[in-house]
Amino acid sequence: MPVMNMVQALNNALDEKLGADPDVLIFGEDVGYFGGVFRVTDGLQAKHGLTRCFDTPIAEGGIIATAIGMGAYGLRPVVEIQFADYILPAFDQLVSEAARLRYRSNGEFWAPLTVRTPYGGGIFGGQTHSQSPEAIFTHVVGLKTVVPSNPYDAKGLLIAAIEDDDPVIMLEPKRIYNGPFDGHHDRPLKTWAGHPKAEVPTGLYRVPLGKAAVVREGRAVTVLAYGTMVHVALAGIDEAGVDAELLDLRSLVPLDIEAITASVRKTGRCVILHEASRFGGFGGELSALVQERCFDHLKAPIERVAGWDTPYPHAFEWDYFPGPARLVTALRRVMEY
Amino acid sequence: MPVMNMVQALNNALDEKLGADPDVLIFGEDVGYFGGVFRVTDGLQAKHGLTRCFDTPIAEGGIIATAIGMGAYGLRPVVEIQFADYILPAFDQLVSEAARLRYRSNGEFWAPLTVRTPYGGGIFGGQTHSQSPEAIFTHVVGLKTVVPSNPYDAKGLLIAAIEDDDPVIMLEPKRIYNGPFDGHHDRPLKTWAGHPKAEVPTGLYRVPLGKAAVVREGRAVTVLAYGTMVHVALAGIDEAGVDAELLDLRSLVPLDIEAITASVRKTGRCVILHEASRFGGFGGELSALVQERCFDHLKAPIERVAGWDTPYPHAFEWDYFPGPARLVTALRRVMEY
Amino acid sequence: MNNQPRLTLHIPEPPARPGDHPDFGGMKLPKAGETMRPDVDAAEPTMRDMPFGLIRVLDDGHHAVGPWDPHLEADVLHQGLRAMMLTRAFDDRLFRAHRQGKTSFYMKSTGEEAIAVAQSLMLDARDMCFPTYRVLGWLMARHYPLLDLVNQIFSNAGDPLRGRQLPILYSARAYGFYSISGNLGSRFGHAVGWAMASAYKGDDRIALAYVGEGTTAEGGFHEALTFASVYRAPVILCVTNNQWAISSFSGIAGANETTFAAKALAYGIPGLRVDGNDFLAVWAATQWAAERARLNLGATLIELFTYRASGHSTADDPAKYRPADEALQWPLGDPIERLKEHLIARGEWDEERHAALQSALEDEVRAAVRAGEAIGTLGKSKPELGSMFEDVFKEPDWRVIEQRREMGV
Amino acid sequence: MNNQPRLTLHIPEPPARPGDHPDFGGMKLPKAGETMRPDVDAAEPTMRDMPFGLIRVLDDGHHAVGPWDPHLEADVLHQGLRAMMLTRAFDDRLFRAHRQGKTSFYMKSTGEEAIAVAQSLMLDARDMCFPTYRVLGWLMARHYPLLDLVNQIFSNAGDPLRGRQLPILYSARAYGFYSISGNLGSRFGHAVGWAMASAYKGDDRIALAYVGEGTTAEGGFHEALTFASVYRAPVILCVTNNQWAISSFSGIAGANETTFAAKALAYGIPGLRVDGNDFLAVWAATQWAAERARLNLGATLIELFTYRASGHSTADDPAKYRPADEALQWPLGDPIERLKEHLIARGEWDEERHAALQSALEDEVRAAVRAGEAIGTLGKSKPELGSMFEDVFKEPDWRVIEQRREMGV
Ligand SMILES: Cc1ncc(C[n+]2csc(CCOP(=O)(O)OP(=O)(O)O)c2C)c(N)n1
Ligand SMILES: Cc1ncc(C[n+]2csc(CCOP(=O)(O)OP(=O)(O)O)c2C)c(N)n1
Ligand SMILES: [Mg+2]
Ligand SMILES: [Mg+2]
Repeated sequence: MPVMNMVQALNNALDEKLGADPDVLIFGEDVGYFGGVFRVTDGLQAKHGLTRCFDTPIAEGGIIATAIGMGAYGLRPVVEIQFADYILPAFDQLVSEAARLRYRSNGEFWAPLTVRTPYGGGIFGGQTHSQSPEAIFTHVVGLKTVVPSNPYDAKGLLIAAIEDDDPVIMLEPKRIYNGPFDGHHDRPLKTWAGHPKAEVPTGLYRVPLGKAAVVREGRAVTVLAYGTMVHVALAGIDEAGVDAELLDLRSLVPLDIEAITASVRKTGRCVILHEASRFGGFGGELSALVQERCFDHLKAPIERVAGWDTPYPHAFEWDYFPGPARLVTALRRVMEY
Repeated sequence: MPVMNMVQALNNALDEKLGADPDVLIFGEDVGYFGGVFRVTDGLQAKHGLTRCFDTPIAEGGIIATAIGMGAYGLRPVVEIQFADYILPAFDQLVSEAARLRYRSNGEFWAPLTVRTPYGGGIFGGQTHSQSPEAIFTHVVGLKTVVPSNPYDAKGLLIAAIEDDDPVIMLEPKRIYNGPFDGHHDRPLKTWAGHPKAEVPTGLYRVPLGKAAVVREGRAVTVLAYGTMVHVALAGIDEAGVDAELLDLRSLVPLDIEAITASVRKTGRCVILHEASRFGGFGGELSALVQERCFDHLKAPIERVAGWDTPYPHAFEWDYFPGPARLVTALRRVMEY
Repeated sequence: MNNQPRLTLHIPEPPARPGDHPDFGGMKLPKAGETMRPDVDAAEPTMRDMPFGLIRVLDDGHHAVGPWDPHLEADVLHQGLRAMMLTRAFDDRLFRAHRQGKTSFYMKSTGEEAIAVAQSLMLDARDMCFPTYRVLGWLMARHYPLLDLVNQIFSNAGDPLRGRQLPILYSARAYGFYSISGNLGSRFGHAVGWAMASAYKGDDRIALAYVGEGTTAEGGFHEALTFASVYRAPVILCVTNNQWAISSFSGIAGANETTFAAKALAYGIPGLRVDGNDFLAVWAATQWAAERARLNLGATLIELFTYRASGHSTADDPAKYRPADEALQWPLGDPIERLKEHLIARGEWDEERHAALQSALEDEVRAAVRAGEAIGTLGKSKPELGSMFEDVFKEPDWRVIEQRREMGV
Repeated sequence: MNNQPRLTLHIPEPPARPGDHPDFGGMKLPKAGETMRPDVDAAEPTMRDMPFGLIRVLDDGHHAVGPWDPHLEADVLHQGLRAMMLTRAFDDRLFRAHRQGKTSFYMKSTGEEAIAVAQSLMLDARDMCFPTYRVLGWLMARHYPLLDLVNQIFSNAGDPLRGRQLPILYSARAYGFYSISGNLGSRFGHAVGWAMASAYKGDDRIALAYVGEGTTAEGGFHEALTFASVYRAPVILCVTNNQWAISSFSGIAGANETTFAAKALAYGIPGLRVDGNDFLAVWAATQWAAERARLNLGATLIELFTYRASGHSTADDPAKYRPADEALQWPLGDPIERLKEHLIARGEWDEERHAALQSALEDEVRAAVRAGEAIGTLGKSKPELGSMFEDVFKEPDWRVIEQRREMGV
């Protein structure tokens, strides 16, 4: 089976969807001839033609508006927002239009667009190339939000997102585009080679939206993570030496509430890990849900390990980033409670 | 002492700040000659002059951008966004600019603007004149968010917000502009007359940002609410017949974590009430914080009573709105746990 | 710098406020027939003065004159007149229904009926309109059932949108009418995307979109025009300049500095300025823009110069911010009156037939309102409660399933 | 409709890609001195052709000609030349520092130095610039300390922004230089607000703001211009058209349809199009716009026509999307060369002095970089760790206090 990094897996998903469905088209800043600043659309214009994968003006709101109109016509646009930090100018289009069109028109119109956008820190991108904005999307009724953590899921989730008839935001953890990253920034870089999830089948397959993956089974504590943090969680669990069960949520909306509930009911403990700032982050929702549904099973407080409530500072990237050490502390605290 | 409704109290705060500080100015859609669609700026242009309170083009992003630039110059702009639903086109300006200017410039520039905006449902405004967007602001580091529930607080919080050197969003619960509303939409309308918090002193006073108010003391369960929901909570507590302690948060960021923690440690139970959709709402953060800090004191799961995870439908306003009946159910469930 | 004046902040003000005498005398209005008509494939530099003219066909004697005369059959004019009159009759009746407590909200398009009606008739059934809340005429011209309108306004059990939307925020796909939302301007770019999709597919359908002059200030307006220009989208982008945006006069949107049609110059596309109260002029300009679009020549911006004769909505009292008789002073008259007089001048119409049509239309509206009332006014009848949990997504997820169960529906 | 052509979607493409021969022959360039200079208070309709000209002062023989010649003293030209050369020397050295792993990122302004340098020198110390990442020349012209720049780029203990920002996203209030952010265009409207504040206070300070031509597509660009026009803000709004936005040629931003200066026509303000590689032309146009602003005549849009001679940033390889030698073919030459030749033509400069200045500036830069390295390159030295929790708000709230405690700092 071909071995791919995440960029290649995403590219492959797009390539195959362009080939299979003439109603799929791709646009965004620098995605055309050049193939995107992260190379995810590399070669697609040359292979599929100018109108299938093209550059846009620098106007994120305009990109989403255009995609919604195309979706209303009957196409399945896949757009790239160059960095998730720059999706904010399109926030109104996503919330007031994409997410609400089906409901308000009683199903006459809908917006089957897919928005791909690299997110997260750990690449010395400073405040505006590092943010994790998932929480402002997960609160929006009518939007789906997914986050892959490996090449296999990246391809499968992207295909499922494109085929979905509702708007899907796919947050791509750019720190792990080229290799898994466990938070140990001072250790040598790893590539995806040899990782089981880097084996990416050719042909169309789907990772269903709304299904978490159990990355590691365990009985002592449940760790909930997504994106880059899945790899950080593995390292932290290992270093803490606890028999943790690790769930890779993959899809935040729809959320796999059954898998989460089942796991925490089994372990009685829960630690939530995300890179976004803690206050008002998606971890708050997860914590509330777990508490509501597993109250009698909880042996210790649910902990959240997350970015601090500051912007992402360039010099202090690794102090902001919630790495394995912070998770280890939380896991120990939870276990010793 | 003068008796005022919330509109008058807000108008009075603006009037007095315009009079006291030449660096305060007001602008927004229809706020000038006409005095605002909710009349909050009524008479201010006539009294203070054309440049102190004026109309703007319909461009919410432009309004906030202009205010940030004025703030950087040294003014204290107070802007109105006509409905909170229409603040979204300005979201990037609020998040990427207003909230981050001080941090990224190491304190060289800052954005002391105040954004007033009517929010919430219960006025048959349909999907786009009813939303409660607080959760997308509370997650943003660098933004303060306050919500008054009565005329006295409205004036005091607005003055404190204007004098604050950081950007403050003041969400004004439009359903209670003219009278307290407890969720019983089928009962006769009430005015503010006779309500103790409708006695609004003349002269400048402040309700500090970051301090909750204990609206009702109790020992059995803590209810956390803000805005219109404070009144709904009072009704629900009454109807449930429980000895609940009701906290009016008033300020979501900064949050009065001490008051919350002290109350729940005392009561051992907590119900959170907000009008916004539940999933990813501010209730999730509150629930997580309470659980983290009061775990050993909790006798029952923390409950959230909130809007459903649908848009706000015109015909089903009162089915969407989390009224006293839904709170009663939650309170009973919590007490019987 | 020191002997220079101090800076002052300029805040535009309208010429007249309540108590003042409205005076449009200073308004420079080209005569009917005066503004030239370029070929649809004329080079852009040759069309740069179009935004400063005013396309008018009907002259003071109610005759069609000049290069923009579309030479329409009387039949089309009769259709147009009827749809405009029906729009006004419906508006008046439903506005009163709000006053009677039958619904929560209403907005009229009084004085602006020629725009949507002419454009709806001019374009094809397969084209798509991206409307504002003030273009009911589009649906009237295409015979959308009045009862469906009434039911939507009452949010009752017959509401085609199942109670989801504020009154008049219709959606009518089969009538080429996209879903409206309360948010101003946020669908302008959808029209461009829709038109680009049509071009992408090698289709021949084109799109038309509206915004009010006040809404041209939104960033999305510019983004839509940028995309339309760059990709030469087959779309007609219309600015309905009715002089007012709630209480703000058009100068707050920049009208004192240039015309709205001139915004086209920023994108290198043609900008037509049209007498929006002249049915024939609106038709002709739309036809010109549609031909350009269908010939792959790209987008056109049209400013429709008109006047909002009523208040902004049922929530508004215009006497608070403009002279009460300003509408009557509007120099370009009333669109229904003008088309009627033109038909009379052509010998195709008379006062009696007009009066008869008027009362027939009022009957039609009354019957529809009665039928709607029989189903129920706001709150008296509702769509099935469980439906509020549908269509959040195509398939419900566990959240709405649980919540629906909690509601017991 | 049936015998009309099928629609097709138009996607603009640049004239040349890697492997092609770059050819600017088709570019219509007015001669130096050819474009007229209106009075600053000329009526707007008389200035509507300005956006289609090109303000040039230096002719092919390096002499200053025509109505826009600002007749500058040699002294000012020497200051300008020095600041431009310093900018380039600094850019080259720090770009290499990135290659050597000393920092995370860098962006050069090579080929565009005349713009920020001329405008910085032309405006007053009390005026405020709202910069992009490509206007280092502004700071160089005002003698901002090189070591502070280097420390910011290294995010080290000496960083004036205490490690908060990506390299080159400076803030320098005392030098009239507003805080930059990674977000494109989001400060354009701040400049308008700042200028309105100055007017509100009866001050005499004006603002100047930059965006790249690619960024003109953002909605915020339009909103800023709308506010500037409506309130006649004393602001100069500049579009640096360097032909490229990362890999996207200017046609993706609409350059094939009209000029960027023509966007001014949408707002009824003057739009000047200027040879951005001609120091004297940039100066003259800025002076004209500044005078208008200070006379309460409002805002001006200036398109600075130039070429991005380097890659977009250290993360970019322009050979992937444009001919490698395209920069060399740019018909308007190099701004440093042209000013140097002008000074030589005036008898105020020679090759030896130029070479000596060049090497003195390189020494200055080298010394600053060494001093910065002595403090520490990225990661080798940091501001005090606790400072990352400061300035979220003016006063910290319990969240950052607790989190700082958790970090033990
Ligand atoms: C994004 C947004 N901002 C503000 C409003 C509130 N609002 C509703 S209508 C209106 C005025 C619109 O004026 P104009 O565009 O001229 O259209 P007209 O009503 O004259 O047809 C305003 C400000 C809104 N609905 N959406
Ligand atoms: C809002 C936003 N969208 C996208 C980006 C990514 N980005 C950074 S620079 C750039 C190109 C800018 O081009 P232009 O405006 O022409 O300026 P230039 O780099 O040529 O000076 C893009 C797309 C960003 N920084 N901010
Ligand atoms: Mg209007
Ligand atoms: Mg550029």
